[in-house]
Amino acid sequence: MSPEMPLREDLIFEQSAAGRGSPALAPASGEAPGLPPGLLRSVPAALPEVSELQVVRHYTRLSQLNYSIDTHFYPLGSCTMKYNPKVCNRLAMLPGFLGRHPLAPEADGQGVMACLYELQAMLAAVTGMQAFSLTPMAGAQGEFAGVAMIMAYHRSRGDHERREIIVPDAAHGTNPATATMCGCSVREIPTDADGDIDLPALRAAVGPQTAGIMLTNPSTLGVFERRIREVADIVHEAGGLLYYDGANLNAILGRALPGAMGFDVIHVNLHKTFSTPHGGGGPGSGAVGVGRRLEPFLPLPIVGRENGRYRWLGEAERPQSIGRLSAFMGNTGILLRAYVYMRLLGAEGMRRVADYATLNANYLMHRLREAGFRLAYPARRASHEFIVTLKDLHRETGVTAMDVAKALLDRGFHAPTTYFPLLVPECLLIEPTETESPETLDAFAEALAEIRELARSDPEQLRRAPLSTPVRRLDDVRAARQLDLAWRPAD
Amino acid sequence: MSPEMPLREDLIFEQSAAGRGSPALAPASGEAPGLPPGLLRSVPAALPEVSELQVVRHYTRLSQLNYSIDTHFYPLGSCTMKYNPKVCNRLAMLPGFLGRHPLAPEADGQGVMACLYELQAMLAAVTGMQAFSLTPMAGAQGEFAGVAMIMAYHRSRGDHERREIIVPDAAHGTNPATATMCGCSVREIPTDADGDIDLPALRAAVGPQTAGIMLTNPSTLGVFERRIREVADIVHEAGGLLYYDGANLNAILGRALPGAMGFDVIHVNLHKTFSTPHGGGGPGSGAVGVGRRLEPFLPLPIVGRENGRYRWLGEAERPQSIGRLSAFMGNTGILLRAYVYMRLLGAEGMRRVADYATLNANYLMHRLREAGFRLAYPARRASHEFIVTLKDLHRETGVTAMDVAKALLDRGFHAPTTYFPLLVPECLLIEPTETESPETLDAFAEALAEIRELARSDPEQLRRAPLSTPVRRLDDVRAARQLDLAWRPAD
Amino acid sequence: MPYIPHTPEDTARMLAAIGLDSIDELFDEIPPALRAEGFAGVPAGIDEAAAARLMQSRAAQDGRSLCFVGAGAYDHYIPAAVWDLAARGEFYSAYTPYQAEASQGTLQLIYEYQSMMCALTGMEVSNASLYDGATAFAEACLMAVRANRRAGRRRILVSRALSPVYRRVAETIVAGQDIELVELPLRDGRLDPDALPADAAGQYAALALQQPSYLGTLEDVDRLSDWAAAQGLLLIAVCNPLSLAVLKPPGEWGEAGADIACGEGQPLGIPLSSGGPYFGYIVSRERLVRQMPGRIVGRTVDVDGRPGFTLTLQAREQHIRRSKATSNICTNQGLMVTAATIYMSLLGAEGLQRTAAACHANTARLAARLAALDGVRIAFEPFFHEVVLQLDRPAAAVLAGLAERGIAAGVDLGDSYPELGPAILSCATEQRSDADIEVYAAALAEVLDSSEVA
Amino acid sequence: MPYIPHTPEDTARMLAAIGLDSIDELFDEIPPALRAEGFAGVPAGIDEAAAARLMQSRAAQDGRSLCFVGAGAYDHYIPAAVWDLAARGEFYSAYTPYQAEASQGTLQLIYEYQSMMCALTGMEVSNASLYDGATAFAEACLMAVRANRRAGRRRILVSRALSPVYRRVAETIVAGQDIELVELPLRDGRLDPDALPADAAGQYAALALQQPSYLGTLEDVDRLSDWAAAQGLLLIAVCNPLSLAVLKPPGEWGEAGADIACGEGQPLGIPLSSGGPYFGYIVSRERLVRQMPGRIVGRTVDVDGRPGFTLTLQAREQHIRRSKATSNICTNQGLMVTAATIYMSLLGAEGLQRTAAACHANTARLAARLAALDGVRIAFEPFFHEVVLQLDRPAAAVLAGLAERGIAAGVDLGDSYPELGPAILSCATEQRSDADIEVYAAALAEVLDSSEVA
Ligand SMILES: Cc1ncc(COP(=O)(O)O)c(C=O)c1O
Ligand SMILES: Cc1ncc(COP(=O)(O)O)c(C=O)c1O
Repeated sequence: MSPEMPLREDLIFEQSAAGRGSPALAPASGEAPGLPPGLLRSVPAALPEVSELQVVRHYTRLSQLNYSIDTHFYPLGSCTMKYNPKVCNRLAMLPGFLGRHPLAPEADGQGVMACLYELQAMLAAVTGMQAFSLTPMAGAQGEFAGVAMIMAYHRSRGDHERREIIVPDAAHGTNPATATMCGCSVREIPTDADGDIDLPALRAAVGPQTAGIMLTNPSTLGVFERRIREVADIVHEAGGLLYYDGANLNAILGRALPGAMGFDVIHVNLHKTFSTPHGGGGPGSGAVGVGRRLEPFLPLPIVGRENGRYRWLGEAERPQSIGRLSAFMGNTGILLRAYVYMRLLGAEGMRRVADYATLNANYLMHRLREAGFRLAYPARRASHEFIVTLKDLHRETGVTAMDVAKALLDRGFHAPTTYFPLLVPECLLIEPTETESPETLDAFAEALAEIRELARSDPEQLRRAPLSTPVRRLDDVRAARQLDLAWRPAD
Repeated sequence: MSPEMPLREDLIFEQSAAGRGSPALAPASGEAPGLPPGLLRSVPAALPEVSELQVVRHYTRLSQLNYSIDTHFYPLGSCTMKYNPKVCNRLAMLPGFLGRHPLAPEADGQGVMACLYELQAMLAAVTGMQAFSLTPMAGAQGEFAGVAMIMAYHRSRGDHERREIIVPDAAHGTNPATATMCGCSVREIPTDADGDIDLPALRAAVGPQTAGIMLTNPSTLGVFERRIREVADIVHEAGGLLYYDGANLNAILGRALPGAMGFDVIHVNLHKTFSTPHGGGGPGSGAVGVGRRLEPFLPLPIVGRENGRYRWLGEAERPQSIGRLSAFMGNTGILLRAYVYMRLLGAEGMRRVADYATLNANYLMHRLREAGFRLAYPARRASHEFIVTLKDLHRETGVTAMDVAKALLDRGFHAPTTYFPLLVPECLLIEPTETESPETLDAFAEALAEIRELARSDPEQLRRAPLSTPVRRLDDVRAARQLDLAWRPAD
Repeated sequence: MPYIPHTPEDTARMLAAIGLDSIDELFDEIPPALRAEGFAGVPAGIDEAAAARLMQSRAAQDGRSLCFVGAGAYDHYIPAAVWDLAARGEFYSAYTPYQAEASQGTLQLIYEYQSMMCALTGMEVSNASLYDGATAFAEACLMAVRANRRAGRRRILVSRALSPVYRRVAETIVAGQDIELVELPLRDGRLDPDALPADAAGQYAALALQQPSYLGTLEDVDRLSDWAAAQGLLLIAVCNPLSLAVLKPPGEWGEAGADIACGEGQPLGIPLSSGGPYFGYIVSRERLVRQMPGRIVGRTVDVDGRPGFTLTLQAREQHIRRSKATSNICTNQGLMVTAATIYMSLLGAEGLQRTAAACHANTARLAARLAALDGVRIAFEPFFHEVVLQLDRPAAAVLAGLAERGIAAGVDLGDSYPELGPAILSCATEQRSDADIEVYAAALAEVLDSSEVA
Repeated sequence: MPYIPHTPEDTARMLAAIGLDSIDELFDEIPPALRAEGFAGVPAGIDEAAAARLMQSRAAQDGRSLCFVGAGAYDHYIPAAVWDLAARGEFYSAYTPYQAEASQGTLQLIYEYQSMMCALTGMEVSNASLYDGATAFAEACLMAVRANRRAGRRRILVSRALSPVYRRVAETIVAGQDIELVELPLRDGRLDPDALPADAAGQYAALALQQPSYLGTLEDVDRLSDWAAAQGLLLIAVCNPLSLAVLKPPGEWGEAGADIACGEGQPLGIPLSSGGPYFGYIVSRERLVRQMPGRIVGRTVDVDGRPGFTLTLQAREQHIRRSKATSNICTNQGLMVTAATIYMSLLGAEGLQRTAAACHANTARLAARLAALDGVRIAFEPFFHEVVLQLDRPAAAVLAGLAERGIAAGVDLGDSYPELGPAILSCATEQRSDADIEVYAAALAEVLDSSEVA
């Protein structure tokens, strides 16, 4: 849009007029007799008073300010921003599913329970685990469930001293944060120059205090941990268990089973590998799978089947469970989307996911290497993602990974993940996913190459990017210092 | 967006790659044995071969290039671009309605038929007519039905010489075009300086050749035809009938009934007054209503009711009908949307439509008059719309109505109707509708005032408008001369 | 107030600005005798939740039967992405793209649609849609007559295998202009070549055929096309666009191809929706483009030389040419075209071909299964995806019996084709499974066995 | 290949560019022993139409009963515009708004959401959502303990009228950190004021209340709030946000107001959806903002001085602070917040108030109607929009009898509140008509009369 017409939209509050509103949307009467007056609200809440058209126009326009999969290439590393098939959404929102109260009789939910039961089994099959619980509502809650199960297992064996969780230095922030939430201490271990775990350091780290280790494989460095069986042996021999952070499962779906690698427990981000939408921040699902040892500890509820009827298994059937993680059973609607996705792809289609996610990543890595970019792990195959480090470019030109990210926005691409993993300086973690065409990858590589040229010829221009977005670079320091977290009516 | 990143989207064909495509969307096999080889296609049609993500991204982006009610104020005169409630769409697309074949047994369509039956009755009530047929698929087809009924009526009385249709010079183009399609000749009559029909001219025009007259009231000049009863008497006395073009019904809903004005037949644009969406050009519905005289001639089918069951009335029940206008029964889904809209508003809500459509138009007219704009009919009340003429401005500055329209696009407003009606030079026909807030009207008036200032200070800038749209002014002459109407594969 | 944003203060402020005391005064130019207050016969408004309950209860009564009806509208699967995209507010709530710069989304989409229809039919130009298949046929007839204006030919030869309702609609529409449709008889469910008038040249404007025909049969289009060309008649082809993924496109019929093709666009991603909205398509040879009715989008460039799209050849249209326009059509079926364009993009030629082939195969299976019953025979072969089944007793009663068993089995051909005796037209699209076919067959067997039907 | 755009030529070209012969080679770093080929136990893929048939048949089995269940999730009407907008691809398929310039839509919406939640609860800061009401309560407990870190207080007083499942979930989540929830007993379905520990000061981090309580009753929030303040305890309020359109917001309880409020956002436009996704909200006083878990959006300016929105205070979060973060939460329930924000905008304070009041009135009508039956009594009054009905025979059997009659009548309180004897918790939202209530009453009368239940 033109400079005169910034793509800016007033707050919905600023469009409000007292007495406006959409009366067709609520029951006619507002009487609530019989409630004690002292407990009632005295002044109506300062919500906007706007017409339905104003609401539609406002949120339609706001939506247009976003980059999204449906509008842009979105190679955000570690996030698996692949296409979310529309049909999954449509079928998960069929009235029978959507209108059902979670505490309605089980006879009234056999349809949804059949889907969930089969989903449990399919997830076990694609991960090589024994049993699944679908209740965790995101990856981090899956991690919580996993570590809590590890702790419950040790406790059940009287092993109360195991309260330390090992994580690689490259681990996602949720891993250490989860360990803390579970009451564990965290020990970080280093990664070697090729991105593999430093085995001597691991050997030195394990001991009677070791509860377990949390790993992703391929790791957040975008490479496959080649000595995973040795890692497993070291940890198991020390009496610890292995947790698999399934955020990167897209890389190996059908090519390798975490269960076979020696993992005892895994969470799967259905909103990544199984393509449920990210929704601008959620909801997701972090279903957890376990080997036989941990099965008694799975979080509840779980769908069981008896005589052709499905039913919820709860505390009575699973007295050793770590308990419940949600008021009902987690993000059912998301589970249904993942279920439909898995049925559409089937075994064959799912195997192709890893194949083409990996092909796309390696191809794009190759293109960028050719264009002169420096790779963080040049000797390694990319998994479904890979890391470019702009350390040299930064030294030479002062241009940062942030500058490059913003310049990509101006060129119609969402930026890759920046500054994660923390151990690679000025990094871009790039994950194209299997649903993007080679043409898109080529265009993205060309944009990055052009930006790299510009960094040398006119770095100032990059520091001013982005220019074409609804706002330009924002003052984060001011945001944190002069907190403005909510609109308030003028007095 | 920035100048480097024009809001441009390649043709879907240009994104195609042979062998791509979405196999999940079609049955697995393509065998069609048993069809004579000589009748088969030899080369597949050159349709795009793209992935579902490409399709989603392409059409999502294309959609964002549009101005629409859901994103912009759209004061397109004569078009009644009011808010289309989302719920009407939702409820018209319930599976029972959507999945039903039109020739399925009537017992399987009692739900939809109940709605249509009630819609026929409600439309009769709000227009003051006797009976309705819902089958015409847009206003122009409603006009066709109306004039065809007028002709059938004269024919049924042996009155074969009446083949002339009178239209005011301000009439919408569909009126004369319709008369021609019905085999009539067209006689235009002038409008007086106040926008009313020139009665002496009308008296002079009528005669034994007069089949009827087609009028809108309020007229396309945005004013109410005050002597409508005299018009009716003149035409009726001459043996002709009166056709009411209901495109402007929004202006008088609940305030005056066309039936009471003396009209014999009317079409109603459900996609205007009854708020069904315009869909970027359609579909609409041009339901036709008649007085008792014309009832036998209504187009088919019509919903009847007997012993609590609904059924289709056809040729057997209505042997004098002008016949059928569609393969089934017209735009049923649009009719359902209008039905829901009418039920939501009810009698009281519908009356308010004209009240606030008229208030908005008169208020905006007042604001523009204050801002120095010249009105085409300054002595008159606005109906739901009004005309500004830029004749003076054009003379002074060279700026045209077209320039002003384009400058409005740059300011985030869709343009009013320009150069219609043809008899007002450099005109803008402005229809705000009742669903817009006064704040929006104020902002629009200010934008127009600013443009007017600019016309005096820097007319060149206006001639360059629009600058902020995905494309700038297009070469219409080239479009018509060097016809490029379809993409073709390169040989 | 529903959908009206004005607060009492707004209303007061606005009236004050205009200088009025009340809204009533806004209507003071309406003669008092004509002023009305409200409506008898319109119920009070209801809230959205009540409307939802009402419509849900209505919809629950409808569309429950198993569908084997075709006859111009077909039960195809529509991928979820089609309507998710078509229903986006920016498409849904826009007007006809008069302001090209503010409507490039709609305009480019229509250009793509036109391109796809040309590719599918083998023709050069397409408009942006007409109301439905029947009115598209009527417009094609008018177009053919206009193209023959100088020759003054106002009669059109029409195959009796062309949809009876299309013929009826066309008659309604062309009647006022003294145009006559002359029916050509059939043999074996197809146009009888021996009945083609020897003296057609100079007498008729066009020959109109449907392929596949209304009866599901396949005309010898090459031969008929060549005959029309030899007689100097235009050829109007009425085609199911989905079938053209498998069948020879009208642009390639015979030596010269058809001149105009048209038909019902519903099979391309439009829900059955109890009868509409659907859309009519019409395509033609480039030389006929100035006779084309309706809107047409062209690609051109803007002042900066960038490609862009705009409505073009508007001098054909009512808003410019008024009583001399090619048609009175104004609003067309834009949103349906949006859906169809997305549908064709998603399926591509291969997806359409597989869908069409599956319909053919399913109908063949259905026909074979039903013909195995006593009292049922297949009237004509080959057929595309509809089949005429002749029965040994009254069709209406059989259909009623099937309807009671939850099956919409087809259309009774008795009124339109009495010469066939008791006969129905059935169709099994790609949506009908073998189990569905078995349900139909079992129910039909039961009906035929029962005493319900003589 | 489903959703994979690569043609065979693409694949070949890409492999050639990388210098490989096959896709298999891409995986050559995986030790051979670990390589798998395909999956046992996963069926073959199906096409979209087959998936639609499958899911339609599954959905047809579900959700047919008439809903009088509440207990934390409520059957409210959701205006059509809510999900039409929330499901737009640009909201639906975006990630967490890390790149602020490319995510202003989501960011501004979250800011508006935070503002609305503050307005509704009378608090100053809100986060951008948590998983659900139960986890929000758990996070509130953790937050209260963190705020008391220096005092070392790790015990929280919790009313027995606070949802039993919330308490269970919170216990699961806080257990590892050695935090203890100490239950306070009830009298007349509300917290027993005489049972408040006299020596709470210095012993406990917080007092947690639910208003309206799980049992539908109303706590004396002013008095309890003042007590907590006097003891130096933080007050955690668990509230149904819809009820706050009618009830006193926690920010105004007593002299000082609550310190943290949280709860289930589902009543604000989120479908029941067999249990989720819903969302948890959490709001607090500004002084506690650095203890807040999860994402927070702030308003700031860009380099040109224009207002814009960005994630802020990220130093609380796991991706920055890692093991010292306020919570491990990363992905939250963003899309649900989108829907809730749109819902609140559409209804406004008045619409919410009317909806809440209608729920109360309907439940009062339901309770009165049912209590007229022999063997049914209302346990506690007043109630908001849920009521405890005590029965004279086993609740499970009564509920089963009602379920057979198509009524989801409520929750059996036996497990959680055995002290009540046979009792169920029922709810009639604004969606339940008088006729629905009559259906429930008639069915209950029938069940109580029948021999099905002892
Ligand atoms: C490697 C890794 N682990 C864990 C998570 C946490 O998953 P969630 O955001 O679903 O809680 C993420 C998400 O970004 C991740 O990338
Ligand atoms: C005054 C008038 N009459 C008739 C019509 C034709 O209606 P439709 O476009 O539905 O065919 C219009 C549409 O713009 C109109 O404004």
